Amino acid sequence: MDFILNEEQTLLRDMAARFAADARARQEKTPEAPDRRWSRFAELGLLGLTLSEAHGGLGGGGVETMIVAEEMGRQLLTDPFVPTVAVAGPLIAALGEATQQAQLLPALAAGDLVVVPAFLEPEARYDLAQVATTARAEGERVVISGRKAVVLNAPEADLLLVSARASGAHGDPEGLCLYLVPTRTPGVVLRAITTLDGRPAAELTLNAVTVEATARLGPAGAALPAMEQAVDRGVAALTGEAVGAMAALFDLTAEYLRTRKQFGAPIGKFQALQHKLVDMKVALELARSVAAAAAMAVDVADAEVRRRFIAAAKVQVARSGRFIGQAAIQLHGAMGMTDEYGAGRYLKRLVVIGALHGDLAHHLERFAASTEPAGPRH
Amino acid sequence: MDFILNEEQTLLRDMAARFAADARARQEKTPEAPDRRWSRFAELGLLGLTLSEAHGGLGGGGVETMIVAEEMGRQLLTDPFVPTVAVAGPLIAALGEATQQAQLLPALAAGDLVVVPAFLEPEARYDLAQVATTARAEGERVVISGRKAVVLNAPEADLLLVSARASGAHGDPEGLCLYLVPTRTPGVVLRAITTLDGRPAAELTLNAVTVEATARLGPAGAALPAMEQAVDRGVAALTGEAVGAMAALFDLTAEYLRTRKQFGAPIGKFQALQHKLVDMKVALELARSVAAAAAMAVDVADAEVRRRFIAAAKVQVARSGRFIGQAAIQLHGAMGMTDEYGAGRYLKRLVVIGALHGDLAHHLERFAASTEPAGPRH
Amino acid sequence: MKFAFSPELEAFRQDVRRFVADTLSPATRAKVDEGRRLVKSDYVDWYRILHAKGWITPGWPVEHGGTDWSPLERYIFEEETALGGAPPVTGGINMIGPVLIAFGTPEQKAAYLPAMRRGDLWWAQGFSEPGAGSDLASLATRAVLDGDHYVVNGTKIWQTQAAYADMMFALVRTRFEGKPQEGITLLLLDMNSPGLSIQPIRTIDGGQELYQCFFDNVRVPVENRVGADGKGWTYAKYLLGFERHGIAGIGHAKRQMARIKRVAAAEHDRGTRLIDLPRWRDRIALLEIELMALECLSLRLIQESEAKGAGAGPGVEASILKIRGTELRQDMFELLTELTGPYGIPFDEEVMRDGWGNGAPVGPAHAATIASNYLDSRKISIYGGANEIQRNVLAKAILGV
Amino acid sequence: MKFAFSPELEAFRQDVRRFVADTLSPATRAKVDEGRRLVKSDYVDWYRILHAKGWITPGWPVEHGGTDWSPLERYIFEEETALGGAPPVTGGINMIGPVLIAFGTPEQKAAYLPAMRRGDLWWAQGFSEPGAGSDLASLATRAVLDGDHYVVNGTKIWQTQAAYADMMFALVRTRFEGKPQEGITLLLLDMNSPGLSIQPIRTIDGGQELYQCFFDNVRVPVENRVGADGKGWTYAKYLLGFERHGIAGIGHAKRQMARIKRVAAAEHDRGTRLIDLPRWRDRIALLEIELMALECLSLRLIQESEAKGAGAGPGVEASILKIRGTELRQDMFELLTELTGPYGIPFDEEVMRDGWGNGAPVGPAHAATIASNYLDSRKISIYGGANEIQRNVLAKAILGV
Repeated sequence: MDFILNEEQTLLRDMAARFAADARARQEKTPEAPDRRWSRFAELGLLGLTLSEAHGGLGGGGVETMIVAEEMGRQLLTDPFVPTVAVAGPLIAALGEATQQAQLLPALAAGDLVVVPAFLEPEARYDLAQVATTARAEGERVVISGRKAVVLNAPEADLLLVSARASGAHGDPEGLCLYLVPTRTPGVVLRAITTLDGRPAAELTLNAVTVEATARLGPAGAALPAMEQAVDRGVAALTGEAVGAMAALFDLTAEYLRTRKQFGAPIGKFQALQHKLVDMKVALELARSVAAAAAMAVDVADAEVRRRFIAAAKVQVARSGRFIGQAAIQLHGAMGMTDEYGAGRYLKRLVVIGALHGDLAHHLERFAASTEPAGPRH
Repeated sequence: MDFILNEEQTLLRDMAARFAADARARQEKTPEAPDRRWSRFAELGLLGLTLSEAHGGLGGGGVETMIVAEEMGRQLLTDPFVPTVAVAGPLIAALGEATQQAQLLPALAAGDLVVVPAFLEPEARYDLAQVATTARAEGERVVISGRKAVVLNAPEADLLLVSARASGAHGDPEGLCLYLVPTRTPGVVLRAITTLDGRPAAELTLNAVTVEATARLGPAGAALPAMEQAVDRGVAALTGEAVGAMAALFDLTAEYLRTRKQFGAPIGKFQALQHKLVDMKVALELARSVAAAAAMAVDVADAEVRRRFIAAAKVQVARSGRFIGQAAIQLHGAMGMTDEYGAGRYLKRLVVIGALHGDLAHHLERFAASTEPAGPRH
Repeated sequence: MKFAFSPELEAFRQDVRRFVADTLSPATRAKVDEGRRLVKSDYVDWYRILHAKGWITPGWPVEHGGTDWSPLERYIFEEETALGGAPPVTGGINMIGPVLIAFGTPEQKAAYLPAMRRGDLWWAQGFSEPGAGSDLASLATRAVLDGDHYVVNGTKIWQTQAAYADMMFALVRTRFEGKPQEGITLLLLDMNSPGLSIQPIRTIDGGQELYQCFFDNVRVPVENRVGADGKGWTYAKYLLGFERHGIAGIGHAKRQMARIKRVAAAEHDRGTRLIDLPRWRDRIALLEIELMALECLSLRLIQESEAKGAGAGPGVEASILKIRGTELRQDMFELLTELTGPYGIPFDEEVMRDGWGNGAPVGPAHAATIASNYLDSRKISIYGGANEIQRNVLAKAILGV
Repeated sequence: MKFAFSPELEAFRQDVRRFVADTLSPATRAKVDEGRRLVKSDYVDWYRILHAKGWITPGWPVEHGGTDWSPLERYIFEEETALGGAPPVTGGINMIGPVLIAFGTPEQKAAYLPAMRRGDLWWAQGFSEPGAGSDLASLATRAVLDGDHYVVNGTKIWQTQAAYADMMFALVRTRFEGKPQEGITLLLLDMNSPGLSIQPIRTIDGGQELYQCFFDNVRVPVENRVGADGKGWTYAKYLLGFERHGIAGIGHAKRQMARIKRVAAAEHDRGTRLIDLPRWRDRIALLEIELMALECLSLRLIQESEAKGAGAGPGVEASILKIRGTELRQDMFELLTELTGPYGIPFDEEVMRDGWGNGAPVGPAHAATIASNYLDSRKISIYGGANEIQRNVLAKAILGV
């Protein structure tokens, strides 16, 4: 396993860091329209990051996605990068027919098309197979009815990637299909909500939404493995995003300890606070390392290896994130409780990431159910 | 719930404290024979603590037992106080026929008879119903065959309280009997062992041990509830013992922090060590409080209430004990690792108590399975 | 030692419990149950109910309206009111009240104490400053005597609900030489004084209960000084030594425990209630055991201090209760966020307010307020003497270094 | 970044793995597997096997018998040898060896280095003293020049396996003015010197691997001084900066992880293997994840330091690996004691020794050594720079205070 960024990756990181810092700075002065910023993502090639060159992309993978996500986390950006670039793009590239790919992917890379997955349902917690949404064939068309819970960035999306059950019982791993549903299709109802960390999201209701049968992405009834891999990509990107947030919060806290004075000395002189800061550092470096491994693992063919690293990274990030977030507030004292100071914004981002695409318990169970791979070491 | 010792209890504590400190001091000079010390327990009335006055006892209960056990833990004594006084005595008093009581209890109170329970079996972990030992009637006699695991203080015992299955399948709560088996009965094989914290114990094999049918204690086939209550008494006493050990270890550690110098100052000046010591104090006081509540609860009729407090105390003591024991070694540095210094002896006592009569996992499960009592508050 | 409370105490507990159940506004109780924010009327309405019953100032001397309860009765009263969903008694009753009784002039007592008991006088606390948090000795707000008035300049921060307040008690510096603890004076300021302005501080949970207060040549009559000039530090220590009976927050914690069980019974994972899954059941049981241990410790310390004749409740051991009580409740709120899973992600500020403006929340109703409550809970280990300070205090008491 | 190791590294790993499997004494491996104590021959036999292969001193310069491996290769070598059950390379090779190479005289190099490589020379370490643990600057053992000898008086403590040692490297005080760090000299002492005596220190696990050493007018030839008089502090710091590649103990931790799974599969609760019960399975999975994260961190830090051209391995970040590596392994041993349940209670010192004297243990064989191993594991967060000291070092590096 090689943890050193190559030259292209280093350039990408520097570029993403500049871009994200600039986006944050602009946002704090005069907020720019989200779609304007999205265009700038596209101009820099960040939206085609994971797509092939044939589709206007850069041919990157999990590592490149993580690099950009980390900078977004560091600056707490809320754009639909993870759903569109980490999840939807590669999924369309993996499952789509040539015409679908040609139609959608260049537009996605150009920033003209925002696509977000809508997989989880109100009663499903984190189980992708718990799909009560139905897809019923009606001649050349398909009628989709059901509900989807907390769809991230849905209000900004042009196209939803909706999982629906064509056959099988509730919870059955077989019988699932994916459909490309434009948000403006009649019967699509979005109830806009905001997440705790300030992202636009929506509850989605599909009231007998009718699409062409050709709107199906991938094979009929066998979408689950691809959905799982797509979510793995999302999780890997989110762990990178969390690492960026943790790193920024750690730096903020260390700086506070250096400069804030009490009892006549910088509070960083107090050993109990020093040791807490060191424990934050340990938690950060562990999370950073296993998140990087997950980003590398996400492109590995062996699903078992992938699942192990992804689950491990999500568990570690959930634990490190809580610990760092909470310790940072505590070390800041009352100042940490103020909205203006900003430490709390990182904690919120970390809490939300902890609950997205599977929480600690969910991934711990996945990890425990996976088996240690034999074969060559990593 | 009244946590204040009454006058008799205060006198008992002071007497037990003097006695235990004296016993420890003698042991460290010229070790006295265990049975000589046991006689002194009897002379002070400590062996009849839980028995009625009619049987030469003092009529005490869980609180009195805890008071003495705490002082024994503080001095790390290894005498069979908990098995005999906390468990066996009350069990005989509860289940025994008048003749059994008259025959056994005054002797127990006088120190002439050491009785220890032998309930758990090699494959049973902590489940009292997992009894593979069989009791087969043969005319007026009963033939007992089986094995018992890690019987505390068995090498010092005159009489074993053996659980055996008269009927029912393995694990069945019904079908269990208790038998009084003198250790010198043919077929009783003790393999002497020493526990990590220096107590004599034994693995017990019963090779077709034949006793009179009158050796049965209590009703046929329905011994389990009484065994459970007896073990609850043992657990309550053990948590008291653990509190004594924790308190002594805490004092030892605080004194070390006051006196040991590094970098030109007592190490107690270092804030990180101070805060660790404070966390030990918090853990100690929590354990002490819930252990006292368990000692009071053990005499309550409602089995559900009893179970809740006993289980809670054992869980808290297991956690506080590990934390205090390990933190004490760490705060002592290399000195804590030496056998001579003695901090490790407390850790060993705490580890052993954690594993006796049900570990954290066992009691956590019992607690979770219990229901919060309605009725009056405590 | 014995297991049961005395019949008298048990009857007292039932009295309090019934009283809260019968008299507390159901709307207020619902807000507390649902984790929504209280407003001034929730507090004041409850204070008036307590006043009518004669239970508003249990800690005051009987001649000033106290109840003459034993420490254990006061503990039970605090637990039962919190457990019943009543708002805490705040606004100075347990802080400036005892100080005025001990050190105030007859005029001050007459002017303030009855009004406080009626719920007509709300106090803001003026201790912390931006440059003086845990380190109160370094405070810099200054008051200079000008005839029969002090002229106050400076700022105070982290004042809870200052917008509700009629008056403020504040520590100000009146002498500028000598030890920093000396030269501090306790003043009572009218919140409507010219030159006094307040500014809300929005907190990470979305709340706006904290304020910063600015003094620009605020004139305070000399008769509004408590006790002697330069002795404010002594009064502040006296004030902070009160009301340690309920410091562990057992009543609140029990209420959160019940909430945890409700949420764990309502949330499902693949058809099974979380409360029936060993992973979650174990965690809930562990917290419940920690709560039992802490409750036993609270009771024990109160009884021990009572046995020693220390009426004010536990001494330095109160720091143990503060540390464990806050950290346990924080663990509870953390578990609540984990139990809610994906519906902890959305957050609509409206659900926190009095009367939901936005219809039903997107997820289950129990999930809507949890994230905000969790974030808010991070403050409890910071306010009222940060836990690091509590650990310093305890270490000093144990080690004598 | 990429997921797979290079084919060359993977081949190297397989080479090392096969070598350990083929050459390590099965009796030694069995002891390591079962948690029993090693004796000198277990170490020395293995060192001779490594020497024959040319792998005994990977960290030394090639001209002195080094392997010229990259930091990553050295990491893999350490991991695979530990994972394969080999005894660690100790006895000074990684401590005094590099110091002699850098600062020793040609005579010292010729006298010691080849013998060390052959396994013929075992070193004791003489740093700590009863009054100077983490605080080495305050050490008091003194050496006074008398003609061409130093005369040494004092004591050293916490010396591992001093009874096996032929020589000792010791820090002694030769000057008594100035800063305490100055005036310290590094001497090489023959363990057979008149006036040098050792005394075993029994540890809480029942082991007797530690010693205290006493110097009563021990005469040490001046030519046994390393480098300059009064510069010992510099050499000690140089020495302690070595061998940080394997500081997290990944190989050992993986071996313990496998042991945890064996024990959890062998122990049952009411007929179910513990490893199949969610409560235990979750805890095992959490530790496994922590181990994965630490392994990734180890690899990352080594590669980062390699990319920066720092051949000696990670710098101050090594403290992170020390802290986490020790605390994780301690958690593993703690879990092992919990898994064994009631059979963690008996303890027979005999089972720890070479060749069990007492027949089969009373419980399952896997349980017999766990309590002792657990107690022994408490040392790893103390020795080699206590974790509190590691945290101080890291805090200083982060904060610059």
